[in-house]
Amino acid sequence: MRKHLLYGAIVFVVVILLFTLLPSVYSNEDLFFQAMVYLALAQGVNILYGFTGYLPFGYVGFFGTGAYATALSITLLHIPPIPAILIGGLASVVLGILLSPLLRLSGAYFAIGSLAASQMVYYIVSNPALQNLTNGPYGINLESVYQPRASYITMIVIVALVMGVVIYIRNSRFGLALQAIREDPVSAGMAGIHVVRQRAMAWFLSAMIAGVVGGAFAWHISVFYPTTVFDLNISIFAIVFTLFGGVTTVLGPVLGMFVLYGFYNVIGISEPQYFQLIYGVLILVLVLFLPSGMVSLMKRRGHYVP
Amino acid sequence: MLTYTIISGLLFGLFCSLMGIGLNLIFGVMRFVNLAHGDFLMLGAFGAYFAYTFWGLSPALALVVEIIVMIAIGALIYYAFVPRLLRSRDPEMLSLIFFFGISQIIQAIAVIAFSNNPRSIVWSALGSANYQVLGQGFQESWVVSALISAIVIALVYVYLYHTKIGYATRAVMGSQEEAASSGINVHRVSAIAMGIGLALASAAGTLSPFLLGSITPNMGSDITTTSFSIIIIGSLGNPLGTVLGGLIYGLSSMFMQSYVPSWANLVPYLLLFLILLFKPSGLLGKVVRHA
Amino acid sequence: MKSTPYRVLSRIAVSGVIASAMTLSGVAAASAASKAPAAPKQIVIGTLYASSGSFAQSSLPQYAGLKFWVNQMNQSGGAYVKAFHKKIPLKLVAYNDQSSSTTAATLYNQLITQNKVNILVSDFGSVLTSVAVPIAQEHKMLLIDPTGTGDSFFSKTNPYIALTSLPTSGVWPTTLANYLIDKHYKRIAVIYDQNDFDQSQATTLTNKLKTAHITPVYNNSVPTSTSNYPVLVHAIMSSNPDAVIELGYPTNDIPFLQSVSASGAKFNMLFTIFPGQLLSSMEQNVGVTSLAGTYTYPTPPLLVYNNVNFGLGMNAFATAFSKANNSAPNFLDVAGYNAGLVIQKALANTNGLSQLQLRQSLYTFSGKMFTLDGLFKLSPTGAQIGETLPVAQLVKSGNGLKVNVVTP
Amino acid sequence: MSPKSILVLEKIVKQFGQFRALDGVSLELSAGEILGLVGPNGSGKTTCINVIAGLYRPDEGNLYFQGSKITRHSLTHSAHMGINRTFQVPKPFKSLTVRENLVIADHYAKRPHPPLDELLEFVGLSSLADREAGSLNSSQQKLLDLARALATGPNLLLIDELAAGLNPSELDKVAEKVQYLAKSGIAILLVEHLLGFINSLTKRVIVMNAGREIFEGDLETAAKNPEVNAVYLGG
Repeated sequence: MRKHLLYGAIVFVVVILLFTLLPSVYSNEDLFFQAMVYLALAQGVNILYGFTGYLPFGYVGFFGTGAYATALSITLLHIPPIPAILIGGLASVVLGILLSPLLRLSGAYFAIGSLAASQMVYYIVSNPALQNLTNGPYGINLESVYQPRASYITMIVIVALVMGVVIYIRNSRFGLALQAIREDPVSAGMAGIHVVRQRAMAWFLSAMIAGVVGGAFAWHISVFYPTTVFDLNISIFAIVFTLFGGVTTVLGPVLGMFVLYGFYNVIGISEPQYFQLIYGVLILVLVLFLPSGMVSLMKRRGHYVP
Repeated sequence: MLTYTIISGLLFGLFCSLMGIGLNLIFGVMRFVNLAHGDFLMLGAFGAYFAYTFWGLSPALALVVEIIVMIAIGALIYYAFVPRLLRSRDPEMLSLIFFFGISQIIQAIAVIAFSNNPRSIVWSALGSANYQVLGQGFQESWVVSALISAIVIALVYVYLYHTKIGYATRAVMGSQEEAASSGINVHRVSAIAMGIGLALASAAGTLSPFLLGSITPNMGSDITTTSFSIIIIGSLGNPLGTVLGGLIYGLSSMFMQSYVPSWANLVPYLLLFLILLFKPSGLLGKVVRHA
Repeated sequence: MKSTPYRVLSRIAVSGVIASAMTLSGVAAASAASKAPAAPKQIVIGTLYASSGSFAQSSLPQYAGLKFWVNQMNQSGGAYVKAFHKKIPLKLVAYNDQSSSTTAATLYNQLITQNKVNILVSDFGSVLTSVAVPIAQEHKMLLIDPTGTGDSFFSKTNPYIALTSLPTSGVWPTTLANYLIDKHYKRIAVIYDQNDFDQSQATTLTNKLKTAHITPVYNNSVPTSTSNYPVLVHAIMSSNPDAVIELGYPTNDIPFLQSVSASGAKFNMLFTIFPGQLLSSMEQNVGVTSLAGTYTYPTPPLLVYNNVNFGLGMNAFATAFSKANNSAPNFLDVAGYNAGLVIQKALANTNGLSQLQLRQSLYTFSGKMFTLDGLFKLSPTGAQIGETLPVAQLVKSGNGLKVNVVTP
Repeated sequence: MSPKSILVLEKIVKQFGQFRALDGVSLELSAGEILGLVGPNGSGKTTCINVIAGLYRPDEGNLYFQGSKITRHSLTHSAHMGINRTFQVPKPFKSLTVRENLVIADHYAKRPHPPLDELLEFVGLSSLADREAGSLNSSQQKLLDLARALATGPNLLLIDELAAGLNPSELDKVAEKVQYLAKSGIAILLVEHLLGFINSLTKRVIVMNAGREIFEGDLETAAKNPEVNAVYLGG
């Protein structure tokens, strides 16, 4: 057990060091910021899908809610950015509580149900009827608090916390319990696990991560429209990165993000339609030949994957 | 205004039923959610567009050709990939991701081949007369589209209830194991169902320029979600329940447009969400879930 | 679990993969990098375009217009820069943001931090421009903004932006509103889409009408994704309007006009935005007969200014552009080219290549330069106020349509 | 209700739509006692276990465990009180290791029980402790189910078809284990098709048919009962 924790810690340290040091080697901080956003979101998806089996197509709903709650706390309540980001996380948890009946659905029903929920939040936030509150379709402008350095550091802290949480879950009884619930809720109940409670905790945790990440994103990008933060591609990227790397591990989403997002930046920028094509083909290959992601290559050889 | 809204809702609803029915057939037979449904519909739409623009073919004719081609393509996709998917540990989830991959590929190829510019077919391609129904004027394209939708749906009914392979299809929908044990070739039935499912999507596609406005390579994703709401409202796995789902969807969105247009887009998602929460089996469905 | 050397090695290999994947992504994105020395051999212009997604249809022509201008400059040996008293060749660096504003943010940053561009030009429209505004301000880069007309981009505290082509969207309906009032239209229907561009126009329009004591008989917003208009058109008809104003994107204008035409409804005045910008595409999709008689904001090339004092005139541009690109220019080609002309003039007047010098230079000819796109005039906040949008009626001429400016 | 009864069922009714799976079942069970539940398919044996374990809520009647009413308790709550079970089709956590399966139950049930290593030894899975549970064969998975149930420290154990698919020598071993558990004070309710197996364990059997008890006593007497015979011959 202790050794497993050590492997997790190595991944943690490498990731955090990379994001701390890379901007001084290569000054496009934004590239690394986006990478961190996707990494944290991928880990959020990992907690939910990897450990409980719920595939959240509408994960971006929490991201957008966090972004908006953070932005509105700053513009309307004049709260400084960092506490505002925490409010963003809380707002997503509140949304998670409102949407918790979704957890009664399984498989594809949940996936599509969460998608519908996120679209609903988007249409409500961007509706002109709420213009006085959300600024409706006009979007958000946070130029007055724009500090890319500070928001970058905040994002590193968030990634560190998220990685820490995932390492904890991966190595704790809580994580085992979640996997047990995913495998067989009845047996899990018989084993004394409060199925509904534990599942809800994973759901809220995952919602909070997306909310906080959304908040930091809002601060960093500072001018955005509802379409920017409720873009379904954000969910899809996070999900594909997670699946590609391999769920239920700390390393999987990290690998998935670095490889695919790296790949995206290599060919995606100049020839995106070819990228989308290759992306699609990669997904088919993954599903047909490597359904448990890249880490299964290591697992098959009998290695422990943190 | 009320009469107009109701009749438009019914006409639009018939089209919506056609839009969802293929997705539901595939779900019913294979328990797969075809996330590329909207993209096959988009291909159908572009097929009709090119047929009309280059050869002057009526969309109604394009529809017939596309149905035949798509049945073949669907069966091909089935035999190439699905047996392998079914052997995996979690076929339901993997199929979801698989069809997402297919959707990405289709969209990418469509952008490369067709470019991004929105296209549309002039409405007079389906007739330019103005029909009088209950003292209200409706453009012919809507009436004709609704009529074609109704005919195609009727054919689906005939297929399911009055042909031998249709009986087998319904048996597989009931239970794959029992169907297999009573000597039905489940793979063959499923492959045909896949073909018909995609064919129905492309059939709806040929009519979509008249009901959904201009067509683009990226139109598919929204359509998949909308179709999914339609079939859930009706009843998942019961293709004819889709007719009810389509009509309810069509009517409610037309009512929203008439009376509270600014919130019209919430309709499909709100309906989907409510039905999922309170009656996951759909309005016509029997309770299927226990735990 | 025993720790064998093999295990340790595999652990190291893992971190190696991570590190190399990360550097890979970085290096690749930097491939087009170049440094800008004090006496530059070339001037680097950076921009973004969208080859796919919802803005591709407008972004690609804008990019083509800018590219056309760059090629023209380089064919004549480069752009003249006053500070160095000589012509310097131009280099255009462009990335594809696929209509995603998050991708765009990273790429704007890439242009500034890695390509070290001298001049930053934003992508088409408000959504893709929005994320560039704070990034440009942070890096103290002047953002040349061809068509991002969001009101909120322009403020007294931010000197690093200049809108080259269109007025901010809130200003657009000024002439339209005056025209409606002059013509004594009392029953006016307004339907607009829920986005910054359309809603700010609707707000300005209804406010102006209010000062003339006109309340629209129908005034509703619809989601931007609306593609199905028969019932909406019917609802508008039942409010019995004389004038119908639809404010949307091309994907809204097309089905709206189709529905109006199919419903057989006749209004004294029917106004939409995009026939004036993308006429040939609208003709293809809606049909000449259905468009004839409707009103729009005409823009170049439909609108030809005869008092051009800088750059090519409309006819010369249309000929040269068609020759180079095998297609006739539309408004966004003109807007891209016009952004180039503004840059050209700014370089010709500047005392140095610093961003604030460039900005100062813009104001030396603001209000004096007349291009094929109209008068270039900046407000103190960098918003465009020279170009105004007249109102025109589309009238049939032969097999096609031409514009007949009704006001001013 | 006798004071030493650990489990009491009072006229339990469970209905699925029109179908009465349990139609007024009453029974009592004491600590250390083994009670066999037999009957043809669909007679309500498994439903009975599901109701006691808290998987189904009864529509009528009451359940008492150690003197307190547990009619509306959830699965988890019952597990925490000391009721546990195995399944006819084993349901271990397949992607977890054998040991992790027990660690979970140990951690979440929070009840006293023998050390996990002893439990593994007891069911004979010690050598497979670090294997994924999904890789075990079906009878090993059944034993794992049993070990997991024991790791929750139950006072009442509901065993659903443990013997199916075992060879005679394995049967003897399992019977020994069940007897050992009963001797340690655990009340055991045994659903079983193999009458010989039951007969070797207990003299107290309840025969069910169509959701009702039709006989209570030992198996030899049962064999002479005409109603029991009718059920078995007829079904």
